[in-house]
Amino acid sequence: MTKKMNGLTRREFVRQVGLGAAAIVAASTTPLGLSRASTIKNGMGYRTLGRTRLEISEVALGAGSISPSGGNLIRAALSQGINFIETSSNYRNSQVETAIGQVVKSMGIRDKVFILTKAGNLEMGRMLDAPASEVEKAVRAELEGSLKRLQTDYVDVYTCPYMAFSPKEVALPALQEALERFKKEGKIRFKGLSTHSDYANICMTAIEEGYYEVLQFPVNFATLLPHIRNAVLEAKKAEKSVGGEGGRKGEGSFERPIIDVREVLKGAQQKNVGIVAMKGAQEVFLPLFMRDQVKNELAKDTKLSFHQFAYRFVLDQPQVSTVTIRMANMLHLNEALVLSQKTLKG
Amino acid sequence: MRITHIRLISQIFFIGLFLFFVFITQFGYLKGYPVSLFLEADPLIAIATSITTHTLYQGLLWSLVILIPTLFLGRFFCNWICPYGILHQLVGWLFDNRSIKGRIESNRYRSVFALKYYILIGVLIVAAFGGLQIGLLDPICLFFRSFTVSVLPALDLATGWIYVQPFEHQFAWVVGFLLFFFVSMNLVIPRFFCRVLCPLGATLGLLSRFSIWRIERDEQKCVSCNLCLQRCGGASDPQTALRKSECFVCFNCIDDCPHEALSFKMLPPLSHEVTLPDLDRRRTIFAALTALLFFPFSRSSGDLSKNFKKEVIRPPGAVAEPEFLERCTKCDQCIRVCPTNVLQPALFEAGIEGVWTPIMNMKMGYCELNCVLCGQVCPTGAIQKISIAQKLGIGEFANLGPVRTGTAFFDQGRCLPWSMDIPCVVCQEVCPISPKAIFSREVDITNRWGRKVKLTRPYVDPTLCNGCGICEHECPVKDLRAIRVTAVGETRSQERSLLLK
Amino acid sequence: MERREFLKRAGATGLAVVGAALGAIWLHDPRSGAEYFRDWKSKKTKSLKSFRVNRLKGAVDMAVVRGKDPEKMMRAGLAEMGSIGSFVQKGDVVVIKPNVAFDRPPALGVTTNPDVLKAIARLCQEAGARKIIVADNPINQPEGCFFKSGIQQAAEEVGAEVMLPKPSAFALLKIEGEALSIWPMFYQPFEQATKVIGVAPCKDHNLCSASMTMKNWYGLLGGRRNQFHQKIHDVIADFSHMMKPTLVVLDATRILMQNGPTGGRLSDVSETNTIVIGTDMVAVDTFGYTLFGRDPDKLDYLHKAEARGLGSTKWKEQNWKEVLAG
Amino acid sequence: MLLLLLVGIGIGIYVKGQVYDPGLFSLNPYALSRDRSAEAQLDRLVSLGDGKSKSFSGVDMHPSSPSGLLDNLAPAEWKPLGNVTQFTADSLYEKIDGRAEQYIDYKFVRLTCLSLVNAQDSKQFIDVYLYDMGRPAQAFGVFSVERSEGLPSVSLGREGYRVEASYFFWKGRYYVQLLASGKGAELAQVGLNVARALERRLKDDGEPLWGLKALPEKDRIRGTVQYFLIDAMSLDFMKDTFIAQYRKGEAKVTAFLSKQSSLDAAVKTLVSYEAYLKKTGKVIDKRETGVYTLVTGDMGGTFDIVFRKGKLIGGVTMVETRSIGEKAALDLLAALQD
Repeated sequence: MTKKMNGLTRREFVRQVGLGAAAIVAASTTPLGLSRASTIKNGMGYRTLGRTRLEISEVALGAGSISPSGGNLIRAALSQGINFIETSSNYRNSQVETAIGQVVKSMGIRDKVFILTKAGNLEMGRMLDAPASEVEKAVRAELEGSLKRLQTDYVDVYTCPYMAFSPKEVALPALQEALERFKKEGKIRFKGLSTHSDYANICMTAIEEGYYEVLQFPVNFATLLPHIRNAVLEAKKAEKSVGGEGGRKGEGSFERPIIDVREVLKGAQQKNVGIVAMKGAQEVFLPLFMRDQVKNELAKDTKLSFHQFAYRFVLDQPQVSTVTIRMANMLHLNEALVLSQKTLKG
Repeated sequence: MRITHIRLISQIFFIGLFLFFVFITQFGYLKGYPVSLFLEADPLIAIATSITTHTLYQGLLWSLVILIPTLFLGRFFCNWICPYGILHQLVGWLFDNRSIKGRIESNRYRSVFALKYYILIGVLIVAAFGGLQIGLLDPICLFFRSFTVSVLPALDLATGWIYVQPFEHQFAWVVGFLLFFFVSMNLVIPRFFCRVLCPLGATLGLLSRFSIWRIERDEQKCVSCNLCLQRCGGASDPQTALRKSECFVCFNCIDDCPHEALSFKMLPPLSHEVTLPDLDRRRTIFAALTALLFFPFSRSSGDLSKNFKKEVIRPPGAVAEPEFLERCTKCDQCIRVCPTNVLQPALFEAGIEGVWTPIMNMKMGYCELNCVLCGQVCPTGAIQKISIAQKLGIGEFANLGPVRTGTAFFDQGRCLPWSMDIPCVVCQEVCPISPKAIFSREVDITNRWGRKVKLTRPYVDPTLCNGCGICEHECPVKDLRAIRVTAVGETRSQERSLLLK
Repeated sequence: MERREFLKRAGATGLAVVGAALGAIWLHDPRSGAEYFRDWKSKKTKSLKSFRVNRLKGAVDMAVVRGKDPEKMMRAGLAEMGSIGSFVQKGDVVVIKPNVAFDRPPALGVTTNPDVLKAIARLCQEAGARKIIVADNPINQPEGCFFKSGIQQAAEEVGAEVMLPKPSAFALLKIEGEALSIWPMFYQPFEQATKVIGVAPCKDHNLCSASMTMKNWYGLLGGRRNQFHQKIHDVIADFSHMMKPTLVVLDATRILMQNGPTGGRLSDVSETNTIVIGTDMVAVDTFGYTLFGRDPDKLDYLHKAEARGLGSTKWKEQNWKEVLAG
Repeated sequence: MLLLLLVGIGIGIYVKGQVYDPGLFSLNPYALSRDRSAEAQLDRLVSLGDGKSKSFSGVDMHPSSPSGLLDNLAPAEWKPLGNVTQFTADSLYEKIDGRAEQYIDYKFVRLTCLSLVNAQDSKQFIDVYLYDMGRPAQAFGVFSVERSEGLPSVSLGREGYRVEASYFFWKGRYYVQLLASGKGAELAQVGLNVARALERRLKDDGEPLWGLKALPEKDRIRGTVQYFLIDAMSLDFMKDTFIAQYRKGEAKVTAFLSKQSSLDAAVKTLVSYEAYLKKTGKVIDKRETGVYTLVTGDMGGTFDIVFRKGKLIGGVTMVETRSIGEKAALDLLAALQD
């Protein structure tokens, strides 16, 4: 592992990140982060998801790591104020959807829960020049599958494309027609898209075209704070120039662009598009050799854990409606549940 | 500085050089040193081998360095360069108890000194038939052989300076005693060997007949005090008509003459010299006849044909036996350089002609697979200079196959797993060939107590065996080994091959 | 004759007589037959002390290092095991025992990889070793083996002393094993040694299937060792009783997969880029044997040794770790 | 003059001594003929995979170059597309994004990928994902949590199944995915051949996993056993747990079983489970016999029943009907022998 990055030493990096941390804390002026939540019920804040008018918990259950046998976690989450579940048809070979379906059904609260799922097995990129009928067929197959597994006849937010790679996918007419049709059929309530490559462009396109009510993209300290973003970018440059850490960037590999999303947030606010922030504490944005240092550095002078700190910071962005938090066990859940009552200072 | 002092320096230098060569002729020191230089510069070897082989092998061109000056200056070699001569002179000087008178007498010419010429004639005639026997008495060969076979091992025995693991040689005592005998004869006749036996000296003596320089005595100044004889090296009668063929050009006489009657002159009058050695015609013919008979006698004993001995396992790269005998000078440098002590001086294994030639004795050692040093030091090509790749028959030599020195055979009656139900197969373990030339079969047998036991029994694959003999060397049946290498299958001769190619 | 003269002579003779008598008595040896032949066993014998060291609590006992650069690998492995410092301290005299049995180039995987040897020697020096001795008693001619295997050069590069097995370097060793009781051993290196590290290549072996860290000690014995083969597994088990090394290193950077122990073709060798470092030879060898893709249950000497409490074949149950390095 | 000559000779000899061909003293291995063709290498890899090796680490002869396992994998008329790529836990995101966590949870060691493409028709491709999971249990773990019920099983490695033309299986320490570009028997066949070829190269000690033996066969629904290294049932304290679906009459029951390192570890685990039940639901029954302790919790609508027997922690989770749940739990208890 490369100890010294040419151009940027460990110390310099940490210092810059430190600045970033300070800036964040300073930025959170209000005594309690609550003000940004429109309402707050027993400890959980709720916000409006853009023009969908859905009142969703500002903490979303990122269900990616829940297996059928883990249903109790979903149960616990839903019974403790979380009402927004973020999943996808390809998480754990669709088993997550199955699990959610079972729990929601057994709790009999479908109408009180908002589910966001994605066309996770479709690569829109590969369908750009496919005939409209084929596109619709493919998406429908995906959707029907999800509905079946979720044991429901509608999803609140249906995300397609999932992981958009280019604006083209977003503006694909065939896709939009298909989605509109499903809307009419009542199978989906609102359209969403998710991306984490080239997301500034993709989201701006979506916003301008006005197709989408919900956007899901990376919002975190790295994509928001210039200090850290620059430090990270520089470090990454250095990293590449010394041959790079782990793995070759092979065919279809996921680049991790760190893009300034402040413009996107503003734009979304004007067009009143709902924002589901993801990867709020995603350390893969950081250069490998720095992750631990950053973690220690950021939450240093607060009572929060690194994750809490990072998520809280995302929630401090007024334009963000909710932040998806990956929850693999009860500890994660408990950490997340208290976020609404925290400030960055603790 | 006196010319004799320079001569002394030269002698010290050359005996030093010779001893240096003797010592470094071994793995780890050898490097690129021309350890064969003395042998290559030895005109007798050059002449004799070119008679036997009709060629002059590689470094033997160096012989001209001695030969040409001799034509002008006479036998300077004997008292300036020859390490063996130097030894004799040294010993003679150290252990001399003669009075001046006695010394003068001991350095007078004797008719027996002609013997060396008869010997020379003999060996050259044998050479003409293709038998090289000069090595028996050639001083360089004799001296090197004595060191290799007897002196160094003895020295190591006392000090442990020479080898990591002590070397031993069969008949070391014979070689040793011969050296001892020649040396001690100095007490009877000074420089006995040089004056009486040395065929090289004889050669140089004959060559010096044309020399334009020689010691000249001024009869006006000379008072016949004979003091010039007291340290005369060659017993060449400087006090009267000089015997050119005997004179070692040591310049002692000039030193010792109180009347400056002697000097080293160019083209002095012929009347003042005895140009030729005093060879008696009848004796010459007798010597020739003996030589004429020696060759057929030795060959008709069949050692090279029907009756060749399984023990005659020549080192890798050796040429076919008849040519080997044409080339090998018995200098035993190969035996000296061999790292495993496997090379041994033959006595009569290879017939009377093969005395002191190198053969492999696997009880003493084995032929190291990645080693070709013996060929590197051989001055006459009896063992050719081969590369390791060629020895192994790999790379560019793949089609030639490996150089085989013989083939291993099991003596099942003595082999532990074969005849005694005892596990062993050390032979297979040490076999250096890959895939191993010794393979084995697992057999389940019921031993004498009725217990079932697994045994691994070894076999030889003659297509792979190169006769290196490490199996025989490592065989735990120490006296008569249970696996033994014999000469058959050696690559150097068609007649002795084993397998159809 | 004169009296004085008489006394003189009588005195002299008397002295001579007494002298002769005393001398005779002093030299007189009444024993014969049985006593004589019994005697040879009670010859002067040396014995080897244990060179083991106390391990740090929780330190890994066996490190399996994967990688290409022996030095990095040794460092990484020893780091897991509590650093070289926990084995070698300042002023130690370390004997490193490679396997240089044959006169082969390193690429043939028949002898210890010189780079591994170098790495170990370096680490020992860094740990403050006063002197490092590299010693083995090869089957082929010693100088040749040390030279051609590259061990000589490696040792010289790191300033370690190569000790060649001169006859004077041997002494009778009291082993008191099950197969070997007393045997001539290449003892000289161990007269001053305070630590011993065995560095064995991982080799196929025609008779005992595999030659690894236990079999490596064969190279310290002299005499008629070609008799060992008659009870090879007991003898190898005895080795682990005879030698209690500080550390053993199984050099599987290359493995001689066939035609062992002499090899000779590159196709006999498999580049395995593995080094196993351990304190329990039995465990290390058991693991090592799996590298051949063979079944350790079938390797007698391991189980003989385990049965005698000389180590454990259950490496999986020990505190071991696999490390990727270099 | 003569003396100079001597000096000259001396120097000459010394110089000669220093120039020589070291090849005369030791064999240059490169003179040896090399027979290291890719085939030979593969043969070795395969031949060593006789499955006898008792060590998972000994299994892989080329741990430092696992890509060797994907060499020459392309069948006739197919060719590799691009190079073999490798990803470690740190870089796994770059290849599989969010799903990385799941593998890292199972102590993932290394992912080696290769795309094979039909030389004739580049639209047809198969992406080979070789996950080195370090240990067989972990390989089975990721395999099991990605598999969903009712998929056609294929006899690949220890266990394998097919989704259209894609194959998934685990063997030894490896989890393998062969993701085909489309459907179709033809492509499926090619995929199978590749899978078989790769399978042969992976070595396996054949030791059955503890849980697969311990969980009773009776009523168990085929292919539902899952292994969790951590976070079993999303419970942070449930580690190293096997979970399987059982059919009890009409109802489906999820049963779990975990062998704890020590007795008091087991006790602790039960305590934290009980605490969790109290927190998110309520404990409605607790039985202690000499042999086992059994706790029943009502989670509001569903029931969790957990027991400890010696070092074993087991039970059922999320059962609608209490009686069925308890019966299932007791069946499991009965079936255990420790």
